[in-house]
Amino acid sequence: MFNVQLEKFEGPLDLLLKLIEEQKLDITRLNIAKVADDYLEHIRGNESIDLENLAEFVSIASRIILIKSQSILPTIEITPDEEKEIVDLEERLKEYRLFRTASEKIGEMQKKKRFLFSRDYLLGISSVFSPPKNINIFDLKKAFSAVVSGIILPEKLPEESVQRIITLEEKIEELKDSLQKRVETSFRELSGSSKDKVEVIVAFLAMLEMVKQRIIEVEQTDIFEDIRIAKINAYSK
Amino acid sequence: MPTPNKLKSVLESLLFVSGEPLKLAKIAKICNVSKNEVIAGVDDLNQDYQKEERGFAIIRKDDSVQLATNPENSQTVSQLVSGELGSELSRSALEVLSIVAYRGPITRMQVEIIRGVNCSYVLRTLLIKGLIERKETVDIRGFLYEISFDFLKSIGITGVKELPDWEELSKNEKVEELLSDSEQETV
Amino acid sequence: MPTPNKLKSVLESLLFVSGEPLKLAKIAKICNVSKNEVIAGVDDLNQDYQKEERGFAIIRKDDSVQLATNPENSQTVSQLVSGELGSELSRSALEVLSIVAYRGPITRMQVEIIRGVNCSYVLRTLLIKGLIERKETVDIRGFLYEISFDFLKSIGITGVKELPDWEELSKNEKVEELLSDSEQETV
Repeated sequence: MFNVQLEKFEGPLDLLLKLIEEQKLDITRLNIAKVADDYLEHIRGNESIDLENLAEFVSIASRIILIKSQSILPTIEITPDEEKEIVDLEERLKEYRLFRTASEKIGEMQKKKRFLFSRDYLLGISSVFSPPKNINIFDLKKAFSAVVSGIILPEKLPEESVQRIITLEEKIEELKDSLQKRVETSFRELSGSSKDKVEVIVAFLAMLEMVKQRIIEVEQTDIFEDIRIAKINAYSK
Repeated sequence: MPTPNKLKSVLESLLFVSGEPLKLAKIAKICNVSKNEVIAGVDDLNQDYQKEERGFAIIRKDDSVQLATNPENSQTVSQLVSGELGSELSRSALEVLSIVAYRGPITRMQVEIIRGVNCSYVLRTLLIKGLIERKETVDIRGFLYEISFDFLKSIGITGVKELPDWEELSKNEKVEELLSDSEQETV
Repeated sequence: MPTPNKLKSVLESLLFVSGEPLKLAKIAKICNVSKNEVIAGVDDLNQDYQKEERGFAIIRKDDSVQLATNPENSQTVSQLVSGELGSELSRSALEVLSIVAYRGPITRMQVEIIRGVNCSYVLRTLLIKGLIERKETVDIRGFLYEISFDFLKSIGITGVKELPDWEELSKNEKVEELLSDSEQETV
């Protein structure tokens, strides 16, 4: 019974890897950018992600958004920390894939039912009363109390599912703000001191749309890339 | 039809896992051979064991056979057994003992849910040392474990209710909740 | 001082009686030989078993050994004993098991970094099934998880080195780097 439930809750690496492999792609930064929309759409629409894993889904999402932003707007500023996070994500995906492949092989081995059977401890030896030395009733109480205090009950969910939505929205807002600022900076650098206000506004809109688009539409990516290319050409003259 | 060598190999495996004498007819049925072939295989094996000075010997009584240790090794074997019986209780063993004391009669599954780890080996250790006992139930719960009378006596009480704070600890809410949660999940 | 043949015989007897895994050091002490002699004896026995198609196999993990049946005979033996080895595992469970198998002893957090999800529930299920074990560490890292003898038995191998791609996966610098990075972060 446990297992059926567990299958539903896939981790972010699992999801990302599946999306990349579905398109028969290698694990590269560019390919992560290609499946970014699908990833975000999936975590937005998936109500079955539990709270414990949501943080990790969101954390990976923010890296993916960064990768995607960078692929659309190569001039966007990425901090060394962020760059490291992106590299780590690629590495982690590769490592995760190794273990996943191994787990599939182990699953196959298990299905073969080539078990080794052992004997029970001291099978065939008759029980001989062998009381432990130096154990009194208070030791038993102490041991049982320790067992009780070590019990961690499964957490209660209701309140936290509300919190979960806030966390996700907040995270996206936060990222949007950060990206907007960076797009602004990025354009300012490109255009030197003479800043064309219209262009900056276009860029802002593009950025906003991108943030929205990564959640809703996939096809507009091409349109954006057109806009981007046009814009960059105009500036580089 | 197994080859003679394959039959010997299977016979060894079967005798090894069985704690009790096995009926020749039962072995024959499992291996899909005649009883005479089983007898021949068992005799062959026993000869191998003697010729090659192995650690085993097959005891045959009437229509049953059982694998045992080579009597020449009995001194070393009893050294192991008495060492095991006389060994101090590990922390896990003491924990399981305390769970059986405060929560018994209790099933193995319940002990495992409370501790969060598999307990079959530890329970067996405690059984062999005579600190706990088990009785079979008629329902699906299987065996129920409880503290042995000998052990109670050795720690100076006549029943588990005389354990310190028994009333409170035996009905601890956390334990109750954990067990009832797990019951729901496994339904 | 026992002859090599005598030592092999005694080893067989001890492993047979114990049933559970025995520490090499314990065997060495009982037999009054060095640990290396025990290892050599165990290896010899295992070779005999394979060469002569016997019904046994010796499982070795870390510093312990256990006698078990030859996996070739699994189907026949299953007819006699009802094992718990065969329960099918979820994908998550298999992933956690693999990580623990190749990277163990490993902390929960390290497993979670590799998988990118919380693994406490899966670890608990595997602990209760007895496919992994945990031990407490003196430092702050809490429990260390490793695979059990039962896990090896359930997939038909006698040691971790028989795991698929063992060399590649058990020594992976990249994973080590990632793990040590994240550990620093959480301090």
